[in-house]
Amino acid sequence: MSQSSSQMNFAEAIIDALCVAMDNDPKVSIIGRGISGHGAEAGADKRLAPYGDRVLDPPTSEAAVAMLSLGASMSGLRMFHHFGSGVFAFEAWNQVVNEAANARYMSGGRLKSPVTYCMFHGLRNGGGPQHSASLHGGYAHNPGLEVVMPATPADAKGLVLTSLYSDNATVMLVHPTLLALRADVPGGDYRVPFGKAAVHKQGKDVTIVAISRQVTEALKAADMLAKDGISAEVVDPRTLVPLDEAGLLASVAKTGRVVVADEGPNFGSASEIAAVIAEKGFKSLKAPIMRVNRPHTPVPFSPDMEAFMTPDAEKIAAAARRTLAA
Amino acid sequence: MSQSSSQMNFAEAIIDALCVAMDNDPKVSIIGRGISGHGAEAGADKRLAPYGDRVLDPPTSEAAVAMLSLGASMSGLRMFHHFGSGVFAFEAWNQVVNEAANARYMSGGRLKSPVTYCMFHGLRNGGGPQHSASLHGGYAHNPGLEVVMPATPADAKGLVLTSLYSDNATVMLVHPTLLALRADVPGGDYRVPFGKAAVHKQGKDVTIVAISRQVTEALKAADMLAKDGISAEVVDPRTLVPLDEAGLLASVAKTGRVVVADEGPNFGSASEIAAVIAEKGFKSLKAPIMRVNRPHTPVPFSPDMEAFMTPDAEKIAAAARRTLAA
Amino acid sequence: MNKQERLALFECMLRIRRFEEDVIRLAMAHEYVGRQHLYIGAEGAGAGACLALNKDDIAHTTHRNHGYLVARGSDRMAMFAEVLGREGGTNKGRGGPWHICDPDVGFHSTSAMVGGSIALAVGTAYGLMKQGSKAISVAHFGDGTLDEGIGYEALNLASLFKLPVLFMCENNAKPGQRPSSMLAAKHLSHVPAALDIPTAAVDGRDVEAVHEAAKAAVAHVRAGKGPFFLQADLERWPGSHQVHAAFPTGVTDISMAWEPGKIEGKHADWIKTYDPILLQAKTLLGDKTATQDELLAIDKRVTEDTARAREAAEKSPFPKAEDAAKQFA
Amino acid sequence: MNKQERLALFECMLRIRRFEEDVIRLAMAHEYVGRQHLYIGAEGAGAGACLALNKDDIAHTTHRNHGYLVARGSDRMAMFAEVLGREGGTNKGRGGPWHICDPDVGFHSTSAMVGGSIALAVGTAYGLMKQGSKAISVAHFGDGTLDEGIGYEALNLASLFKLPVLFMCENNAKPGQRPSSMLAAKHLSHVPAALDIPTAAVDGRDVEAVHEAAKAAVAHVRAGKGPFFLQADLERWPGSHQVHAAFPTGVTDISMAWEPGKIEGKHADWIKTYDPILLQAKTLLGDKTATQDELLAIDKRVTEDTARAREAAEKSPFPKAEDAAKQFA
Ligand SMILES: Cc1ncc(C[n+]2csc(CCOP(=O)(O)OP(=O)(O)O)c2C)c(N)n1
Ligand SMILES: Cc1ncc(C[n+]2csc(CCOP(=O)(O)OP(=O)(O)O)c2C)c(N)n1
Ligand SMILES: [Mg+2]
Ligand SMILES: [Mg+2]
Repeated sequence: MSQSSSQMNFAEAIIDALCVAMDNDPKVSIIGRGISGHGAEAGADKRLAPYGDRVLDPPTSEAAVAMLSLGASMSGLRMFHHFGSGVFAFEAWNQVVNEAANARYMSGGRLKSPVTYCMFHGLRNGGGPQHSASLHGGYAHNPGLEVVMPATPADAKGLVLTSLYSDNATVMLVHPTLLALRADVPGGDYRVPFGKAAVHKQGKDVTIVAISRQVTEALKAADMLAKDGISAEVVDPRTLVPLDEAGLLASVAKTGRVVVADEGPNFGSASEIAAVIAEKGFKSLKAPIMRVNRPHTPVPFSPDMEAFMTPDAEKIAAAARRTLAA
Repeated sequence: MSQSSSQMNFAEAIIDALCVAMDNDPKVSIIGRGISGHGAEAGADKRLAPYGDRVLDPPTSEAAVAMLSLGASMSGLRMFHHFGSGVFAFEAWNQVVNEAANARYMSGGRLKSPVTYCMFHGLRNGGGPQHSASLHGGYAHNPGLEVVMPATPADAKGLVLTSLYSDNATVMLVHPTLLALRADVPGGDYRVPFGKAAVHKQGKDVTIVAISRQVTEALKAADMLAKDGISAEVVDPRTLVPLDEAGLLASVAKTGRVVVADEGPNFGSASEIAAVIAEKGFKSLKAPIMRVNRPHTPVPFSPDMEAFMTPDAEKIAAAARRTLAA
Repeated sequence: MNKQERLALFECMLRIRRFEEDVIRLAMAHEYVGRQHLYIGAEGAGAGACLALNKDDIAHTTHRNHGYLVARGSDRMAMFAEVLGREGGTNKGRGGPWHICDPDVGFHSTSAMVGGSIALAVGTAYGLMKQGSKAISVAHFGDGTLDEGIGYEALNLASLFKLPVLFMCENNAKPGQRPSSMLAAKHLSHVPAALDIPTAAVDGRDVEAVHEAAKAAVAHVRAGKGPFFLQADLERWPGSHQVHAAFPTGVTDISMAWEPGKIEGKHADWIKTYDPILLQAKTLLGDKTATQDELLAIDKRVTEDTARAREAAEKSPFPKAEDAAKQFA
Repeated sequence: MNKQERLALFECMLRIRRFEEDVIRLAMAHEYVGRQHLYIGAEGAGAGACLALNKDDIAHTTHRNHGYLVARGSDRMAMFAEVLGREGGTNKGRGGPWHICDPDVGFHSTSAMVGGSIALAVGTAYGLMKQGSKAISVAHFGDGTLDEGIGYEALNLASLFKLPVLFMCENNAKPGQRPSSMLAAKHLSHVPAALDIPTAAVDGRDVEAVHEAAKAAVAHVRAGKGPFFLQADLERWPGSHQVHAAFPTGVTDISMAWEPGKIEGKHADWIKTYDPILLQAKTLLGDKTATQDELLAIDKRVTEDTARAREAAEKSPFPKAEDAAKQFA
């Protein structure tokens, strides 16, 4: 049973969404463990215990297990599949981007593939070179998948539920450092529409487009900038595919200046957002489009080096000042 | 033995490079088959026969075989690894983007990983939803890999040799429709430097940045435009990582207008190139940056539909006209 | 098996053969895109297995999929249309010949990735089990699937969770020619056996033997005893990987079953020894289950039906090119 | 085995134990980033196997790698420095504790992906063979690797091409607690056996038994007879996945070998029954190979050396943050 609107953390919001779905629909089934991560929030998983074998803990066979979820979704279940660290989903890359992504389209629309692949992504303090990858750009690059990235507990709940009821394969990426974030979350079967950006803060001087954890950093940056009388607007696309181009362009039309904040490397989401604006919002641009994302090397383990790689409020604010100076 | 400069097709140029390397260096070893594809050019592979077991035909186990090449490269061999269709390399995604990409950096530079992963990419006539993927954007998105995309027989030879002698893992993507392309190719140990764009045609009105097969289409487009008195410059980065930003920006500084032609979907190479120019070349821009790439859906089998998805000279020329009208 | 069952197997194999022959004709007549993966020569395995299934059992296949769909009664006009990329195709022309999908006759996604169909079938089995269905899941795949780690993982999942799935493996690996699998196992079945899955092997040329073995395997799976691995050994048809449309073994003439003198050409030995249709024709005549005229009559009907379907498909329209960019919501 | 060899095994296990205990101390003293995967409790397997290798043999390990590197003499100061992300670390602080790399003592890349080390080791074996080396390749991995398809693929490659690789599997799967593998096979070794790879199993608690088994396995591989799969069965140490630094079984006191009364606490049973160090200490004393004083002297020396290395590492500098963006050309 789901609570009515109440404070909960990001991890609890995801679990709440799953409980709502499983209570409302016997076809909803879960694959995976550690959905709430391994930190203090891990306890949220306990709410799933009563659902017994509707939650399956699979072997370490990412590729076949991803296909198990896809096949099961074609046969009528609505699957929520959690990979744990996103890097483990690299082992099922073909299964997600070449099988799940194509399944519905390839069948001429005759098959449905209501599977949601969820995972943790990004720089997480000490992940080192093999456990710090950003995967969202890579998934968004492969057509056929819907790609969603909640930045708040409410969006986490609403995007889980919308994903579960989409008949296309969806990939949801969760930043582990967000799991403890607390905020108000609507009760019941709350859905967040795909392709609708959220404006977290209105502003007029510069648009900061931010994704996932960078939304929190962008809001901090906006506060810093406010102190210097700079009014920043913070926009979160929430879903990369479909991408709310109109929403982003509307903000740019207002400010004429853009900073894109994303943890991912080049050739990814920040690139796409900048490219869309450079093509469709060019007329309103007053200054270069700045990207704040990770340098293009593997992620070192050494803590200061990792911090150097990680976008944050200071870096975003500095970029905003550069566009205003330009 | 390699011939002195002579006409050969793209497939022959790749094989010529491999023969040169194997003749000069006993540590060069090959994994794979069908390096020249399955069309009329396939015969080029015959030149490899005399090298016997220095060319290994592996089982259909992409993941482990990719690691075999990586491990062998760490132990002193220089490996050229051909996956066949790039989509098969999706099965080895973790092994290339999370193992090979990190190997050298992660070791603090103590290990070398001179492995070149080669594959066919892109829309190839009838590949259908599962055999038409563009992979270059995805590889370029994962830091640690060098990503190279020859558009001419000479570059194919030169980039194979430079890749083989790089101590980092390199991914080379070959468009199967280029294999029959004939041109002059330098003899011997010819190397093409990474990070150096090639200007295939000088022009002053608009810069067309094109990759792989789109270089051929861009040159056709330039001819069409010339008929209307429009002078287009055609620039080919040749390597996506490292990317010759200076080279691209120099051309934009001259023309002020840009069309980026790439077969890949959004969130990829065309996005990155547009983003770099929108940030670092903004001052010289006179018009929106146009991208010509595939619509963001899976690739249908039906021939006219596939043609609709595929960038070509007409689409590039039309985009150039739009930027000039803007 | 009674006469009716045995003739049904014969007719089913012929349907497949005549369908694939018409695919070759299409490839000759139209500028055909894509590579052909034809089912000719494997009809004994496909017909024998498919006729052991119920209508609601769900199968996943590889890119060499035509045979199974024909066997279970998919509309051949829609299949031909798909091969040609037409709007009237099973997949509206989006999938093409490697991905024919027809849920109405129990076929979900067909994957062109080696290792794809087996893992999807395991997922379908999981879905059927969770929904309390009596239907079972079937994976049709070749020996190459056991080269892929995902094939091994899928077998393990099925065994671990006792899933209702029949693993129908067509083994045409052959030392000498480059085999479609390179497995160090002395026998393919050692892999499923190591994962505690019961196995059986049968001569894939003998459609009646395959059918009996498949019925037993299906009974095991349907009884809730978990997965079963059935291996049909085959000799690869000389044209099984052809890039250009051709009839390396000619258009099948079933009278060769009683006039072996007609068999000639460089592949005569394959036709004599391995064509499952001629082999069953011989047995049916041998034990007087059918006369030459009965067999010829079946062939005439099948050939004409198939040709009609092909011609209708050739006349059918292509999808609108710009619809390519439309997702199915 | 002579006294010297047996004491070498004892000292090697202690080196590993004291190293890991100091890693826990580092994690307590510094705001340590990342999760610990400690080798405590598996020393019998690691020491027994590593001391059977030649200096030029090349191994690949998992993220639980400290034990093997210490066993083969990697500089402990550099290892501690890597654990702390310092410039003086084995990997210049770039890799961290899961990826310690030291080619000087025969360790190439260590992968933190389950299934990574086994496949890399197969590649190294291929490279050694092609270069005509007499050295062999070793894959250290856990039972979890056999859940991954790549583990199966790697075994197949090694068997297919008769590669010189020793598969050293540490099996701590245990029904009840969630095991690190979920394999339907009745016995892990059925998987390599199905792929025609010879196998053996040994009690991982017994360092001397592991060492003898490893010597035989290494001899097989070095003789060019192809791969060998050696399985050491272990009982997981209670802290083997700990997120927060702790000593669930206390700091090891080897005098517990002769004063069992000292053993207490909630994990007393593990210490009594499964600590390979205390177990070997008992045998060494039991057959009069060594005296308590000799063992205490070894422990004192090892503990002091280890502490010195740790302290030096703690004083060593961090790399320059901005160097993060520099590739190694
Ligand atoms: C993941 C993957 N790797 C490689 C291929 C290329 N390929 C197409 S068919 C084939 C052989 C398949 O052998 P098998 O499954 O036994 O089928 P057969 O052709 O023998 O009927 C291969 C390797 C593929 N389709 N998918
Ligand atoms: C590809 C991949 N999937 C999942 C994980 C997460 N993971 C880390 S350790 C571990 C268990 C490994 O078991 P085993 O190899 O037996 O080592 P043990 O911890 O038992 O020593 C898993 C699943 C991983 N590291 N890599
Ligand atoms: Mg086969
Ligand atoms: Mg284990």
